[in-house]
Amino acid sequence: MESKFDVASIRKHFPILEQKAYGHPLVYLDNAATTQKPRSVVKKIEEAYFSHNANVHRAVHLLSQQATEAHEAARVVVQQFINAAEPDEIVFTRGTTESINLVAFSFGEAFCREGDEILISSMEHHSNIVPWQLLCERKKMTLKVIPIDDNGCLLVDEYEKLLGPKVKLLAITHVSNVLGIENPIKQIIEKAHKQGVPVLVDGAQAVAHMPVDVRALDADFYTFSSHKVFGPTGVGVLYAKRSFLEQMPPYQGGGEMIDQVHFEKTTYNRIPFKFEAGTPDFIGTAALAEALRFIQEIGLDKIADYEKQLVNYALQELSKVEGFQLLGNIPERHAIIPFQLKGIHAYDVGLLLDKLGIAVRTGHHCAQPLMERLAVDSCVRASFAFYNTSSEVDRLQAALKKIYKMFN
Amino acid sequence: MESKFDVASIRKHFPILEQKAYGHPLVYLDNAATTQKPRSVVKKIEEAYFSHNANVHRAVHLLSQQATEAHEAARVVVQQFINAAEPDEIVFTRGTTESINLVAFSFGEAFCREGDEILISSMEHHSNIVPWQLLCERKKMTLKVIPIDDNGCLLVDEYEKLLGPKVKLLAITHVSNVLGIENPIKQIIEKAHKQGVPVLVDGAQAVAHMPVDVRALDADFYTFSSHKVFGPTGVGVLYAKRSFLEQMPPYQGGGEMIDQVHFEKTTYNRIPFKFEAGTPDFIGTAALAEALRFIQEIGLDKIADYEKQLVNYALQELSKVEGFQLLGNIPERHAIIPFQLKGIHAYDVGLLLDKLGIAVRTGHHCAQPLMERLAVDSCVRASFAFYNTSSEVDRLQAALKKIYKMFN
Amino acid sequence: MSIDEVQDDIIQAFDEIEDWMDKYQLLIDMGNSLGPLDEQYKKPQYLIEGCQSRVWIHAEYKEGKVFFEAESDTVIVKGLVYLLLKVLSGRTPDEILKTDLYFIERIGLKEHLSPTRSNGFAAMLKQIRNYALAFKLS
Amino acid sequence: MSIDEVQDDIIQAFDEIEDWMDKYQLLIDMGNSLGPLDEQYKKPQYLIEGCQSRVWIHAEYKEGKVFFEAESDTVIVKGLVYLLLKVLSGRTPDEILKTDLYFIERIGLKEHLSPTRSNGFAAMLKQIRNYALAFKLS
Ligand SMILES: Cc1ncc(COP(=O)(O)O)c(C=O)c1O
Ligand SMILES: Cc1ncc(COP(=O)(O)O)c(C=O)c1O
Repeated sequence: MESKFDVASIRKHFPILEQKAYGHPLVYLDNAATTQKPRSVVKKIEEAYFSHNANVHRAVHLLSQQATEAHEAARVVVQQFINAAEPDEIVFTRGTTESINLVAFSFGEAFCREGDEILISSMEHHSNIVPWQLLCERKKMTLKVIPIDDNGCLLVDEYEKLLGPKVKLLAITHVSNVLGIENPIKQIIEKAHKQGVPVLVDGAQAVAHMPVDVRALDADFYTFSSHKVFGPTGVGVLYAKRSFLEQMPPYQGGGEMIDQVHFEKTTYNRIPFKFEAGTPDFIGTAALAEALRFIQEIGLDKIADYEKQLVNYALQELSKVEGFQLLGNIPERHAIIPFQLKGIHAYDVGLLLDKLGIAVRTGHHCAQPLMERLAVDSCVRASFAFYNTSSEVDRLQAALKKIYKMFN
Repeated sequence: MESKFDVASIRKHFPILEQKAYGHPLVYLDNAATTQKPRSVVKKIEEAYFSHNANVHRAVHLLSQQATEAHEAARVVVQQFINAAEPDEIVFTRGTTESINLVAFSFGEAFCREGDEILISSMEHHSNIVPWQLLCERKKMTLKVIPIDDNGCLLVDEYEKLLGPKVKLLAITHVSNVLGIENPIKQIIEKAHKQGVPVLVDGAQAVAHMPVDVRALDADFYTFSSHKVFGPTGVGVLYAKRSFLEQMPPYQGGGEMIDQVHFEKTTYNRIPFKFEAGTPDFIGTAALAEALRFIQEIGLDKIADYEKQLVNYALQELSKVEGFQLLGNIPERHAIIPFQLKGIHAYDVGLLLDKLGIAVRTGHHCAQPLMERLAVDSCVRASFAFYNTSSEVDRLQAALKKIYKMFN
Repeated sequence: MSIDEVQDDIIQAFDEIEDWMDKYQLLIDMGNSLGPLDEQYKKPQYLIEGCQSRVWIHAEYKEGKVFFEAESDTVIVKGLVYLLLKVLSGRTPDEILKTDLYFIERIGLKEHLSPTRSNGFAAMLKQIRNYALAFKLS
Repeated sequence: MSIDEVQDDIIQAFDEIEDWMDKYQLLIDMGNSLGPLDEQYKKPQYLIEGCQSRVWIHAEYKEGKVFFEAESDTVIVKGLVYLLLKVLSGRTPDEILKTDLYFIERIGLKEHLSPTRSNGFAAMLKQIRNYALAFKLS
C-alpha cells in the first residue's frame, strides 16, 4: 500500500522514530497530541541560534536584521500555507489555545454585549470551550452548543435553528481531536455568513493532514498550533481577516504592539503587530516555517491520500481484534481512531500498549463534554501521521490481541 | 582584569560569538534585548526533540512521562534559581510581557474596582506600562506614576506620598532596561507592604546579572524572560506567592488548566496549572532550565562581579571619547551603558557601529516615557553579558572615536 | 509476617518472572482477585480522583491496627492496590508511617509513584499515610 | 542628464571607494550638504515617521515636473535623501513612476530599502511615488 508514498525515506528525517521503548522499536501513535519533528526543523533552530539570534524589529544591526527577516519570512510562509490574502492577517501566538483566547477577549470587547450568544459544538476541545465560557461569564452572555448524533456527527438542522439573531460568533473545530470527524466547514460557514455570523475554525487537528485554504473556506478566523504540524512547541497561529483584526482592540499590552506610549495616551501599532505584545518567539516562527516547507514539499494532498489508506487499513485490521469497539460510526476519519477494548479500562490498555512500545493516548482527550455525550468515561486514541506505516498498524493489532487475552 | 574570571573559555560555549559582521569579528553588545545561547542549551533542545518529544501531563506512555518529568523538573530549577518557596509558585508563560499581562488581568479581576489605583514608575519598559493602562481603562481605574530625578533615579519621597489607600498594586522594574539603574527593591517592597500594597517586580533585566532571591525581597510577583537569561525564545516566568495565585481567577482558558469541563460548569486545575492553558512549551522550559544551570555553575555572584568590573572599565574608556555623553549620572550600572555622541543622531552612531561589527541598540528602547522625562529622543545602548570582554570595550571605544571624527 | 517479609515475598514472586508482560499479567490477576468494595464506600468522600483512573479507599481502626479496603476502576491500579494493602493493611499506624515501601521500586513499578503519573496511586499512598496519622493522633 | 545617467554617476562615485566606512563618509558628507527644509514644511502632514528616524518631504508640481524638498533628523538618512532627490527631483511623474532605482542596490545600500529597516527611507520612496501618481492624475 505504500507504493506511491515512500514512507521509509520519509521516516529517515525523523530521528526519534528510531528510538526504542522498553526494548521495542517505538510506535508513535499519539500524533494528535503532538507531532515529531524532522531533522531540518531542529537544524533550523540550531542555525538560527548560532548564526543570527537577536531581538527582532527596530534594531539597526545585522543580526537583528537577519532575525527580523527570518521571522517576517515565516509569516509569509504561513500565509501561503493556508492561502491567506496577506501576511498581515497572520498573528503569531503561543498556540491554538492562546489564539482562541485572543479572539474570545478582543472580539468579545469589540462586538459582544450582555445577552449575546456564542455558538460552539458538542465536539470541541476544552481550548475551544473554556475561553468562550470565560467570555460569557465576563459579559453575561450565553454559550449555545450545537448537538451531535450518537456517532459524533454535527446535527446540521439543529445548527441552523441555533443560528439566531443574538449569535455573535460561531467557534467550531475543523476536525475533531477525539473522533477524527471532519466538519463540513465550508457549508457551515456559508450558513453562518448568511445570518451575518462570523466563524472561528479550530484547525489544530486539520493542518497536518490536509490542504487548508482559509479563503476557499471563507473562514473569518482560523487557528492552529505549530507543535501539531511538525513544528516547534511554543508557537501558534491565528489567521483573521484584516477587517476583524483592525476593528478588534489589542489583547495583551507591551513592547512591539505599540506605536507611541505616553502615560496619558498610548497608540497601537498596525496589524498584525498590534496583537503581538512582547518579544515574539522568532526562533520558533522560523522553525515552524521550515516544518511547513517540509510537508509542502511532500505535498498535503499526497499526505492526505496516504493517511486515508493507512487509517482504512488500520480500521480493517483492528476490527479483527476480539473486543475492539470503535467510537462513532462515520464514513471517514482523519488520522484518528478512537476505541475501547470491551470490558477493559482504557488506561489499562494504554499502559500495556506502552510496555509493548506503542504510544497512544487514553482518557478524555480534553473533550469531556463530547465523552459525556457519547456516554463513555474514556477511550484509547491511536492517532497517525504520514510517517506511520502499515507494519506499525500490524504491531498495534498484535498488541491489542495480546492485551485482550491478558484480561480474558 | 579578567584574571579570576576565565572569559575566554566561557566564550567557547557560545558559537555565535565567533561570527563575523561585515568582515569584523562580531562584538555583541545588545544583550539587554536578547542574550546569546550556550551550546548546551541548543543541545538540550535537540536532545529533547529527538529523544522524548511528547505532549506533557495525563498520558500513560514513556515519551510523555519523560517529557513531563523534564518539564516539571524545569519548574523546580526555576524555583530554586529565584529561591521561591515551592515549584507551584512558578507559572510558565511566553515571556515577561505575558507574565505582566496575566497579573494585570487576573489580579485586576480579583482585587480591583472602579476608582482604584495602580502604581508604576517613570522608568518602566512598555511591557510594564501598557498592561496596566489597559487594566485601568477596562476597570475605570487610575494609573499613577512615581517620578524620577534628572539622573533617572526613583524619587523615594514621592513614592511614599503616592502610596495612598486606593493603590492596589505597585509594578516596578528591578533594573531599568535603558539606564541600568537598580531600584532599591527590598526597601520599596517593605514600604509598600506597610501600606498593604503588593508588589510586582519586573526582573527582565536583573536575572542575568545578579543573584535574585524573591523571598529575601519578599516580592509578591516576579517576572522574567528566558531569552534574556541565555535560554530559548518563547518562554517566560511568573513567580507569584501561592496565596495570590490561589485567589486570582484564571487568565486564559483551555486544555491543561481545567479540572472538569461541563457546558454548565467548569472547574479549574490547581496552581500553577490553572494559569497554564494549552500545551506548554515543554521543550523551551527544559532548555531554560539548562540555561539557568549553566549560569549557576559559573555563579551569579561571580558574573555580577565580573560585569561590574567590565562596565566600570567601559565607562572609564568611553569617557575618553570626544563627544561621549552618558545618560544619567548614577553611581552603579548593571550591564547597561546608555549614551549619545554629541551632535550625532543615535541612529547614525548605531548604523556605523554595525558596519564596524559592533551590535548595539538605538532608539527609545521601549521606554518612551522615560526618554521623554530625560528629554532625549533616542540614545545608543551598549548592553553587556558575562561573555563580553575588555578588548570588545576597546573595539567600541575605537569605533566611537572614528565615528565622531566622521561627523566633525 | 513483618511488613518487610511481605515485601520480600512480593519481590520474590515478581523476580521469578522474566517477561514484562508476564509481570503485568500477575498484576492483572491480583487486581482481578481484589474483592469489590462495599457500595457504601463508593462515595465521593472515599474517592481519590486520578486523571486517568479512580480509586476508592476506606480505612477502619480496630484494636490498634488500621484495616484498609479499596477498589479502582482500572484493573492494573487494582493490582497495585492489592499489593499495597497486602503490605499495609492490618498494621499499626506507627508501622505504616515508618515503613519504607521498597518493594514498589524493586519490582519495577516505581513509575507509578511518580507525581506526573496520573493514575491516583501516589495520591492513594499519601492518603493511606494520612489515615495512619489521623488514627495515631486520635 | 537622464535618470539613469545620474544613477550611473552615483554608482561610479561610490565604486571608486573601497572601504565601507569611506562610502558612509561620502554619504554623511552628502547628508550634511542637504540644505535645511523650509520650517513651514516641518509639520506633521509632511512627516514620515520611521521608528528610528524621521523624514519630512514636500513636493511641488511645476511645468509637468515634480520638485522635491526633504530633510531628516539623521545625517545618514539625509545622505540617502540627497541621492534620491538628485535622481528623482525635477522629473515628470511618468519618469518617476517607471524608474528602476537600481543605483541603491549597486552602491550597496539595498538594506535601507528593506521593510524591516525602520529608518523611514522605504516609506519615503513610496511617498515619492504617491506624489508622482497624484500629480499625474491631477
Ligand atoms: C525591563 C523589561 N521589561 C520587560 C521586557 C519585555 O520582555 P519580553 O519582550 O521578553 O516579554 C523587557 C525586554 O524587552 C525589559 O527590558
Ligand atoms: C482540536 C484542538 N483544539 C485545540 C487544541 C489545543 O492546542 P494547544 O494545546 O496546542 O494550544 C488541540 C490540541 O490539544 C486540539 O486538538
